[in-house]
Amino acid sequence: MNRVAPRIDLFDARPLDEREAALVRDLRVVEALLFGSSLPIDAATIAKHLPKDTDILALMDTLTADYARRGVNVAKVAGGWMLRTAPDLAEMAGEAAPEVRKLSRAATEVLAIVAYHQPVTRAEIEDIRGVSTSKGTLDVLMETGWVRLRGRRRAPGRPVTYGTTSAFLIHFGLDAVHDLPGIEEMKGAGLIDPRVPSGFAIPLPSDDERLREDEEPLEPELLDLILTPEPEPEEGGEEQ
Amino acid sequence: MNRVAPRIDLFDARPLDEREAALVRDLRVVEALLFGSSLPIDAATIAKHLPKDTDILALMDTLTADYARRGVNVAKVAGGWMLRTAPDLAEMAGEAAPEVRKLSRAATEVLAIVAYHQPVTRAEIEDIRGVSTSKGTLDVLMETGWVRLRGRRRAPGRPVTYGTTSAFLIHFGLDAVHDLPGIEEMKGAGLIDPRVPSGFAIPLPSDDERLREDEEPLEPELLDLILTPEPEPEEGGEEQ
Amino acid sequence: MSEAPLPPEFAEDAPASAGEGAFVVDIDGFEGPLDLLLALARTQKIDLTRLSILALADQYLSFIEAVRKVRLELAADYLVMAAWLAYLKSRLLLPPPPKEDGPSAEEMADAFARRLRHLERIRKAAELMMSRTRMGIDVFPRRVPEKNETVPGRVVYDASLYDLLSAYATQRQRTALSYVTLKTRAVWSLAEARARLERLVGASPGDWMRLDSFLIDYMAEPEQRATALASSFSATLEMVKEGVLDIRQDAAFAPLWLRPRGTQETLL
Repeated sequence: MNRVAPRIDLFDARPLDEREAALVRDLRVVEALLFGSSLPIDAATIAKHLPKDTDILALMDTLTADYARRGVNVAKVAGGWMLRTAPDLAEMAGEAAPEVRKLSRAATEVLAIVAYHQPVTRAEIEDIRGVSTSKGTLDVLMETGWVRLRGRRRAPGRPVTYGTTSAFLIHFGLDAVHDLPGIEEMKGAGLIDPRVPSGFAIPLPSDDERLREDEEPLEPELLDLILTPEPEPEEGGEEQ
Repeated sequence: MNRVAPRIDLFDARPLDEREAALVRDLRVVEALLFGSSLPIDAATIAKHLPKDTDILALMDTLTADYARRGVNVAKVAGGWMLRTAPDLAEMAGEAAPEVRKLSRAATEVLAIVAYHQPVTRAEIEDIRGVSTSKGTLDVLMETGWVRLRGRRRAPGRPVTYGTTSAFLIHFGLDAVHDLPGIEEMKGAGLIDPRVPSGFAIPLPSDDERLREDEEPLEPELLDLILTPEPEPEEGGEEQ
Repeated sequence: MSEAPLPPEFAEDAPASAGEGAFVVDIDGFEGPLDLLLALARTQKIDLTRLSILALADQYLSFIEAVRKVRLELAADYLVMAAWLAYLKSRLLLPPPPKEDGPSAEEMADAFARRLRHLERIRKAAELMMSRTRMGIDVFPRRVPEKNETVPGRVVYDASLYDLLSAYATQRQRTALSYVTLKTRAVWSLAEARARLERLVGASPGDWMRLDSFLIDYMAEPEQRATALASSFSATLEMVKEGVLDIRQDAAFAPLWLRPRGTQETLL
């Protein structure tokens, strides 16, 4: 899982690369916006300052990942995103030390499923776990910044799909999600019983930014709801 | 014009490279410090939070360069460093900021005189402008927080001396008063030459907190010459 | 001083059409005599360092004269300056007095020119200052939350990769095992059993048949015999109750016999 090459400075756009230049331009705007506020800025406000059809979620994921190693981080909190001192430096910077909370077992399980099975809907998560997942669990995962809304599944009810973020990779020290151990490695590590039925498989995960064929983009209005992830219980939608 | 290789993300330290890891650690601390304040932080304060013998200036140069392309920049002002939004993003970043009062032409001129001639008395200001300065103008400048009373001149009537504040330096993005624009030119023009009958024996402006020892009484002969065309009542005003 | 003296009138400075009244307006726009002098000096259209003080003094005095024609009251500052310039002019034009005290007329003119230049420089400096990148106008500081301001979401979550993997492995195995059990527990439902019985009985010639012999033909796997037998027996009872089948057992634990009721000849 060691990195082969160091990451490139995100802001070092090649002057002739239009796509890179546009990304840098958008990132700079968001940086300045977040910097000037001590409160979270929501997606709608961010969208107002960017070209139409900007993929706010992807942009914020990029910025979050870029700041993840810094002394200041982008945090996804109720209502939007904000810059704040890295948790380990908060005290030094004169802030009250942040509360460190161990991720609950349920949340860890859901996170693992999102990681391996992404893009995954809430109904699919429940299917794999065999228990219903409380909305609170997904809210917490969104708050960690490790899970994001990807889009919608092209299926009855158009349920929202979840995936992991770059912050997830950074937190867990992964270079890419496909570095998550597969079934043989899990067996080797004693995490999975070697006598597990032959039909038992673990997917090879991918967190590709591009939507899959069976996914479609979120409606822009939904961006506002990003932090209250599910507009309604989606299994209901699934059954229709 | 094309770059050979893009810059490496500064914060992507190779885990085994001790020197890189130390740099990242120090940069993170400084970032958090600057981020936690809306005012500049000086080298002494920064040094307190870093290992002994850290080359603060080199570190700050590195951080400044890293932020130069971003939507938030590191600025060297008022003897310290602070984070502030990039100038090209003013329109967007200033949306929520309170409007800065526009100064009248007279107030702008008086402010410049205070800046370039500090410590300066009201009489000296009037002398330079050749017109009596309304008390309101100085009051407005005091209100902005850019001008302060320094003390009294060791001179007949012991007039009050004015000087600029660190808020002045921050507002105009100056590291120190000797960075004032055009100051070299003024020095070169000999306009602050003691032989010049404006009576300013001090070659350079200073906003040093400590009062100057060399605030001498003006030479009476020079005073006569200068004041001939001047509205008479000014010393009287100062004396009250 | 080598400049040709400018006309005493200010035709070029104040548009002729504006008339003398324009001077009144103009003087109200000046911030004192030095300001006015600088404006006049600009009409000499030369570098301030080569300024002709004599010409400037003339310009100033003419201007003040013009203003006084339409306006008796003029700020004292302007008049004091006029008096001083008139004095300076006379000193510059007359031969120096034999015993001169203090500075010469040239020195005075020089000092005066320097003063003007300095004010001009201060103004340029003020302009430069105002056009700098200014805090609160061009750039903005971080807005640091107040001490009592609560920062939302100040919670940090922690989990290790091991937590993640073991949570995944545990739950996947848990559900995987229950899935496997489900498969081995493949049972004959009542409906299934009845459907098969109906097909069998319908195809039979009407003789008594052993229930378990039917089943063995179909169910090779021994572990499924129990469920097959149980469901078929229940289905048989149901069909007997409906009058479709007859059922018979000769002794306890003896084989069960059954036949379609449609074969009436035994009863008749």
